[in-house]
Amino acid sequence: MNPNAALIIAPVVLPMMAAAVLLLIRDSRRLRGSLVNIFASCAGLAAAVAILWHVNHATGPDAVAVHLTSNWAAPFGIALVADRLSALMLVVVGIVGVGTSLYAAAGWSRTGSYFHPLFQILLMGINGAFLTGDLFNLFVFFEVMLAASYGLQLHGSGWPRVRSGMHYIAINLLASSLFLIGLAILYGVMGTLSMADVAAKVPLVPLSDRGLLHAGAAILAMAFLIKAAVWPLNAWLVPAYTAASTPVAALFVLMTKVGVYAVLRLWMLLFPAVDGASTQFGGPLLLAAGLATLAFGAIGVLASIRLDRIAAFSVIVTSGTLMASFATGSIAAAAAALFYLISSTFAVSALFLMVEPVQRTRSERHAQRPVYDAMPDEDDNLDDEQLPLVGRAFPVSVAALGLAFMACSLLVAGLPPLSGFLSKAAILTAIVGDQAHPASSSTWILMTLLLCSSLFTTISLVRAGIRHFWASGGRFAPRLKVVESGAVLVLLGACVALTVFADPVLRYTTATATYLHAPRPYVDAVFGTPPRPGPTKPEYPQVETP
Amino acid sequence: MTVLRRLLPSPALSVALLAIWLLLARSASAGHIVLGLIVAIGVPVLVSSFWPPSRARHPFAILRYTLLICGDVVHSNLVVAWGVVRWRWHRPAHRFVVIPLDLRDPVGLAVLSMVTTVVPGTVWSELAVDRSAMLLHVWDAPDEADFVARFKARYEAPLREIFE
Amino acid sequence: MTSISLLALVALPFIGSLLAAVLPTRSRTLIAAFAGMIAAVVSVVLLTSFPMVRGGGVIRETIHWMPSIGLDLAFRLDGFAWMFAVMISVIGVLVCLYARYYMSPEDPAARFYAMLLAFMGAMLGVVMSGNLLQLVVFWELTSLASFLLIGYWYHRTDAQRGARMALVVTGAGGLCLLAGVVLLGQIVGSFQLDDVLASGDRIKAHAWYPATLALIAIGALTKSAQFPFHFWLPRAMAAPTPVSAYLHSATMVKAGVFLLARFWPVLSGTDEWFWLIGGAGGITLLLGAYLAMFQNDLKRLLAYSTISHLGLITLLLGLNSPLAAVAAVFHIMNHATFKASLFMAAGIVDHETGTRDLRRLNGLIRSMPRTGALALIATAAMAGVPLLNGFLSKEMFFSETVFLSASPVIEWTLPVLATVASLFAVVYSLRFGYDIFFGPPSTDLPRTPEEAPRWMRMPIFFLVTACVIVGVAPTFAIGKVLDAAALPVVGGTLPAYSLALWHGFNLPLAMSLVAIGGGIVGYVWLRAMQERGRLVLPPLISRWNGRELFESTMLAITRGARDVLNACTTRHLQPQLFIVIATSVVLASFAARGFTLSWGDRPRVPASYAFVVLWIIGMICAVGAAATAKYHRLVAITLMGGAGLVTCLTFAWFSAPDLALTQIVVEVVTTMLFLLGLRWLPMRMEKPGERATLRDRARRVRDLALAVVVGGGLATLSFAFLTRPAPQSISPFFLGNALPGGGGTNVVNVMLVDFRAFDTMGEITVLGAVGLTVYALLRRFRPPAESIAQPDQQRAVPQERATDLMKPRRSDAFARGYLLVPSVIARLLMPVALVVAAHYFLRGHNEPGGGFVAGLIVAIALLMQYIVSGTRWVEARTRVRPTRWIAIGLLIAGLTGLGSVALGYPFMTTHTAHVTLPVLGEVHLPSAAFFDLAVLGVVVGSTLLILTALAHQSIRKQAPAPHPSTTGGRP
Amino acid sequence: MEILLALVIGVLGGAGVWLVLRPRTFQVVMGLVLLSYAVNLFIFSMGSLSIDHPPIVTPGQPADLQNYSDPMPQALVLTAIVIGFATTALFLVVLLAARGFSGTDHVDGEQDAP
Amino acid sequence: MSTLLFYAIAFTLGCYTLASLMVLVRLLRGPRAQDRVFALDLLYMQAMLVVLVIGIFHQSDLYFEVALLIALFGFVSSAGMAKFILRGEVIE
Amino acid sequence: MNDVPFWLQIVVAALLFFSGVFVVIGALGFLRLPGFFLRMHPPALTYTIGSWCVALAGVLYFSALEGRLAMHPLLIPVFLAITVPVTTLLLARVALFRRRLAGTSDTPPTLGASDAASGERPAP
Ligand code: NA
Ligand code: NA
Repeated sequence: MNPNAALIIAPVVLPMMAAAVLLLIRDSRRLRGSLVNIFASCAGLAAAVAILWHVNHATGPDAVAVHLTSNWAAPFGIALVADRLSALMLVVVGIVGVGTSLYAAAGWSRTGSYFHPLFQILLMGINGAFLTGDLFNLFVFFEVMLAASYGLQLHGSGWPRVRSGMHYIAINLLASSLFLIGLAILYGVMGTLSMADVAAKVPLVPLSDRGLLHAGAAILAMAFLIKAAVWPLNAWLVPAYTAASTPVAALFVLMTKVGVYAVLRLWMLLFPAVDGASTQFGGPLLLAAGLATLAFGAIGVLASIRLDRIAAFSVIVTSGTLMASFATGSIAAAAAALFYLISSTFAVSALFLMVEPVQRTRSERHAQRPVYDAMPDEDDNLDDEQLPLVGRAFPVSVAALGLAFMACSLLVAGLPPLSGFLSKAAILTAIVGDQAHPASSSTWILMTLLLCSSLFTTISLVRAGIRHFWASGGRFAPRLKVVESGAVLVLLGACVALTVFADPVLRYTTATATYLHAPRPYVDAVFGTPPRPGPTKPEYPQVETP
Repeated sequence: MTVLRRLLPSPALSVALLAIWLLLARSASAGHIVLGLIVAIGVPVLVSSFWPPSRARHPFAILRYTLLICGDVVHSNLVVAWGVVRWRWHRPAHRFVVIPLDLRDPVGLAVLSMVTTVVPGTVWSELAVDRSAMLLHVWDAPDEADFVARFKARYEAPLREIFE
Repeated sequence: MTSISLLALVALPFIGSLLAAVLPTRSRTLIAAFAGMIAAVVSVVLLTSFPMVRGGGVIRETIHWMPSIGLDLAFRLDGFAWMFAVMISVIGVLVCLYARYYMSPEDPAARFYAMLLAFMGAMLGVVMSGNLLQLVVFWELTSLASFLLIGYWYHRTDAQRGARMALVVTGAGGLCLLAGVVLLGQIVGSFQLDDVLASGDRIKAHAWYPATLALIAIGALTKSAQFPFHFWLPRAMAAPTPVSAYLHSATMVKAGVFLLARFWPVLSGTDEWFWLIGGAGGITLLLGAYLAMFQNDLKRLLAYSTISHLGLITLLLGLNSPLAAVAAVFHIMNHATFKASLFMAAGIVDHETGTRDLRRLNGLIRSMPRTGALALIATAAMAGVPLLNGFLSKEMFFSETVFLSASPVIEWTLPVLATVASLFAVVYSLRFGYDIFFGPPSTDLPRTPEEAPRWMRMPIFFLVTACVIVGVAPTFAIGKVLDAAALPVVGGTLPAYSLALWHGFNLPLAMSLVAIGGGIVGYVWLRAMQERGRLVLPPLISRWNGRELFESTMLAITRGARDVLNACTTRHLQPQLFIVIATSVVLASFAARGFTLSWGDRPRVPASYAFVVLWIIGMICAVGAAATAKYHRLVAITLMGGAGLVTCLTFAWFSAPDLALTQIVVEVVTTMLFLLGLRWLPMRMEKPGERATLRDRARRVRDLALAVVVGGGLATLSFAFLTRPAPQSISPFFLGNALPGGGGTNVVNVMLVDFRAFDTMGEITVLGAVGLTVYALLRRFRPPAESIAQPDQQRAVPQERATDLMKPRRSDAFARGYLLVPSVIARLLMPVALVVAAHYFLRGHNEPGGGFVAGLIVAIALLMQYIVSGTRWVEARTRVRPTRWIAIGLLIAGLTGLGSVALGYPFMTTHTAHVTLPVLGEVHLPSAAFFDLAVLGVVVGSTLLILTALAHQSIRKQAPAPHPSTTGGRP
Repeated sequence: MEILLALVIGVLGGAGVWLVLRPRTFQVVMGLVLLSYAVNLFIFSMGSLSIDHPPIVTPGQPADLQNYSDPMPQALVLTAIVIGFATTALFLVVLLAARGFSGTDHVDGEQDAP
Repeated sequence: MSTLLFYAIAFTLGCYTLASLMVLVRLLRGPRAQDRVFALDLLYMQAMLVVLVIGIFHQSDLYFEVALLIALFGFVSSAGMAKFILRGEVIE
Repeated sequence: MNDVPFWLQIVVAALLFFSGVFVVIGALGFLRLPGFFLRMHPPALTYTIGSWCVALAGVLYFSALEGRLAMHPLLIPVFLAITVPVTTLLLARVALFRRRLAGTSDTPPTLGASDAASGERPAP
């Protein structure tokens, strides 16, 4: 077996084994638990990077690495497929995982039981969802991810968590039912569950069955759109994310990406631009949903005073932007959106990580009163009637926090010069400059919404920043732990790296988007990977299928 | 001896388990007997903390008792069935009956409860805390004293022989 | 010098900023010297590079950053940019020097100079950008830096508000600029400034031109504080005065006019340009001057004057005339010099007297004659007094307005407007100059004014000297620079113009005289009126306050956003679920349109009346459960059991024995779970007289309708599939390969442990995760108050009478009382259950069964012990450690999978060991059996973890100390 | 029979949906259980339903869907049953916790929520 | 499968399902919780019998496994319910 | 697979017939009889003779079919005999408890109530 193929299972099996090991470590051994957790996360990142490296440097059929679990050929066994898109997502997960695991080591595991095992199981679920090439296996990994996320969301308990958690779980249980129904319909129509096989069989579906196929796809899409927090299916997100403990919320930023990923992956596979009867089926709807989500998120950001709510709505903004950009059908826009995905994931995640430390600086007075609640006093600018004109120095921890907050704000709002801006600029140039899809009203709406979301985010974050860092009353110099700062640094550092190496990354995502728009290589790679003849399967294959 | 006892805390149970295993396996091949022995010996050891050694004796008494019950079951079935069918015309003398107990062994009592359950026409309703009496609901007992005497003789006495 | 690195030039201030930030914050002299040095180095390098940009020379430097989207770090220095860069750096040096004396020793200097340097770097970046996207980058950086500078004294409310307003307005403008730039880049096909400057015709002919122009104009106008975005600038006065001096003269606000001038060659020359840019400039010119007359705060007066002067520059650029453009460039320079010096002077006054109120300041010329003299000269320049630089550019402006050929209305209005604005300028200049320095000296000032230190006056002196030199000998002093700077602006051919002081008696001169004369009269009149308490606030528009408008707009959109949000989302679960379901229905029906339900020709399942009846029972149970779940929970659970049973029978009937087995054991465990939970739910009693409200009933009807639609939809779909011929399925492969390849005859089990073992691995992980979650949640469980007490049933037992209804005890061999017999039976069942579990486990691969069912059997048997003997009894006898079961199960699963990897096969590849044993003969030991063992472990562990965690609540509630972490015990 | 089975699925699903939309937590969890029955049967009905053809290989019988029922949906349903069980358990415990915190069994934790 | 046996089985199944319907009526009618629980228990028994008879009908052993499980564990839920009614909690 | 001899088929059919009839009578009684304790009697038909007949039928039928002794269906009556008492015991106790609580007439008093003083105290 190709050693690279063996590598593909690492992002799934590694966290699972780590979770098992962590279960054997007593809760009282916190340091040991944290170390194992961090180590496992780092190892996961390393594996992801190795996969990315392989996928990026391999050419031809090798560029899609396939691992046939249980040694059964597609479409019969479950194939894990690491292509450019999966590899990219894995790395994103890895980096956020390392960041949040560092952060959690500051003591977050103490608020409840089994934080670390659940953390690793969540990583396992997300990675599995990104890797799997089988629809039902996707469901299973969704469930792995969700099961762990329920636990993490409720970590620490308390009424806000339980209330929002209950809603979150209820919605997701419903979504899981929808997933199963959609899946079953697809199986009923095509008799297969392998994504590659489905992609190959969609063009052969007779016209009389297209309705069923489309209905199945629509129901399936519902499950993903709920995960992706698309409006109007996203009311659960903000309460759940804001109630969750800080590192959990930061980790959850990844989960909406899984929904977006699933939509993207299946949409591109099932209804590629080349297929005749169902070409890009549902595209306009996705576009509309994306735009609505973007608008909703932007309004939500603007309406939010609390930092965690801003971050949560930013997650929605991200989802809307991604969905709308992908749905334009333009390769350049998809490439830019992928770039944006990376940047925004890190940024929002970092923002979530900062919510709690930033609140440590909050003064009593400003904790109560949002800046916009009252009109300012009558114009009164004469200096001698005001506070003395002497500045105050920031304590080092506040200064560091403030700088990090500023960087985060720039990234989330998409303001220059960091990768947030680059990604937005890339999306803008892509949607305006797409030759295949000349600018239409949706282009202008998307453009306006993108800029508005930036503006609204700026307004909100400035408001929050002023409230926390520029409080006029007494301010407390927060105590920052090294691991906490390290966690934020990891994520922001990743963004800085993304800013500096923007072009290689964009070239990577462009290649990814190009590849996504023509699913043939994916299908060929999956079907072109033979199982290894071995002791149990000497005379393989025994039964040919039609 | 102690080793044997530890290995085979309740031989009757082990025999029963072996029988169940072979019945389940639907085969008496060597392989299944070996497996069954492993299970029959291993499982009682596993559950020994739950299961105090049984004092059941007299295998023939057990067999006789079983056959007796089987016969009574068939008979009572017919009685109750017939009673249900002609319910509109004839009401049986159903009543609660307190039966003073001499049997104290928990396992014996459990078997007694199984018997009352299996035999239609009697429903075990309550057991005194000190196990000195039980309350039965009887489908048709025209004469209470007669019923008590018959019940004790027919069902309780053999159990005392087996378990005490 | 033959070449300079523009990148280094731009980077230098940023690097300096970083260094300054880490210097000790109180050592202000050191930091000021350091910052000044940086600015000085930049200035010197720039000044020496003048020969390279003369006569259309351009220095370029490009570093690739993101060529894929056309964004490169392209630096480009032509004459115009050079002029700006010099202005920025030289005034930067002066501001550094000035700030050293202005700022208090307590002010954190590191932060101040770090930001100032960053701001300088950003401005340099803007003016030297050779790439439009890069320009936007630096543009927004200036907004950001200015935000931090304005908010330097962040503890003051006015600083917070001013900074925020500046950032929001200019940041928003920047975003519009970004949009405009993107469009422009799209029209041109490149973001390189050189390419854009060469494509003027194409741009103006493009359909997107108006939109592009509007977007770029918004960017420029917000930055330059032009009407209607002018209101942020006076607010920015909350900044320390050196910052104001810098922002108002050479930087921030000038970035806007820089942009207009930069794009002048390609965007101007159209009516749209004239009306948009010229209109905004004209209005701002007049409005700014008008408002400035009524200000009582020194800095605010200057701020409105800045607005007005920038309006003048904008208007000049908007006139579509090359000569006007040259005048604009000239005025940019002039305004920078006098405005910087005026702010510095105002700062000194403020610093020395402790107030900036014009009404309180009087006769300062006596106490600070040198500062006064300098300030007066600068004021005269601002007012456009001859022999000073302000006069020259104003004259150029006047002549442009006079000689402009346009529609008659404009030909008449413009000169009038120019004269009136100029008149206003004279009035406010007089207010600034005369009110402060002349008249009887004030006595009630907070501080006794003295002459400022020499080095603090030095920058003013330098600037005022420049004003005078330019004013007296313009061609000599500035001619070449102006030529070089204006050339790129007008796009290649410089129009003929003269910088002469004297053009003879002409209309512009007359206008100047009218303005000066009228201004003096106006000043006297205004002063008289104000002394009588009238005209204190600007007439006509005093109520119309841009700042208030901004604040209330912000408030309104925040509130509006909140309202929209509340309308678009919900905190309640029911509407959310309704939306999800309804959307699914709508989407699915929309997607399925065109599909016609046919009766299909698949062979029908033979009718079985038994199943007709059973299914009817199932449906009744389902509906019954739905109807009773509100008030009769136990009934609902019972009915749900019935429905589950029918489901199980259906599986059994349709040849799915594995499913039937699994369903039945899961059914049992689920019921137990519900029963355990029921203990903690409140009793709900149906109130007989209670009637639902109309709204409730409407909601019920709505939900019922949706439920019927969903049910109908599901039924239709499944009917469609039940009657259609089956598709080409991959299933025959499994049937064919289960035995030869998977080593088992039970295809479903082989799928679970071999073909799709990866699914099963995920599935047991789900189970484990849920178990952990439940345990974690219950450790923090806080039972509701009314459930903590003993259940009614237990309280109903008369305490004084012996009864068999007693709790199980820890020590007894068997339970007592009513549980005696059940406990004997349950214990008897335990070994039987284990044997049965072993049976199902071992045969799973070939017959129905397997690890999952076996695991649940074990769990149920243990659960039974809990029921009859109580938690304490069971746990005193056996140490069930569910977590360990889960952990070991997962480890076995992972290791089984990895074992095959170690052998060089894919994950989870089944290997079978063939062992020949004495009695048993050949034994096949597939690795799948280990995996099934893992399943068993996790299932037992998770199920027990869940159930016992729930069960523990009953003993916990009686514990006196309800500390969550101490009770429950570690499983 | 097909009509009736479809009807069973529909009724289970409809009853589940109705309950899921109710305001009491217990109703919701019951609804989810009923819904999972419906979904499991629905998946199951995607395969070729056949009587007395369990997917247990008998040597000599051709391996096709005429002689065996479709094992694929069965494997899927098996996994779905387990996952459904787990999530039901979780939701139940969460609703208990919610009840503990809010003192009511309303899904929003509000006694008089609309 | 001979006709005789076929009809016997059909009759038996008919009887079972008829009985199930009667039990269902009791399950719905109550009147007390113990009636319902008992009805559910009985329903399990009948279901088990149905499965066994189907097994005979199809001459297949596989159905026996399901019946066995019901026989062994069908009582657990009803016993739990009974204990709940009696004591207000299942596990003390 | 062997053919099942006709006489055996008759036996099997008869057993099944009886099972069906008894189960119906049991259910009928359960449905019709008044009072819970009376209703508890007829269901015994189902789990005794109802299941015995079927099990016996299974034993005979499968033994004949497979040509060897197939005793495993007998496990079902055995297991039923072990497990069914638990439910019925508890349910009877429930009914008794509730009748006493409601003060229904002709409910027997608690067993051993008279010697409460000497007996063990109930757990609180
Ligand atoms: Na009985
Ligand atoms: Na199995």
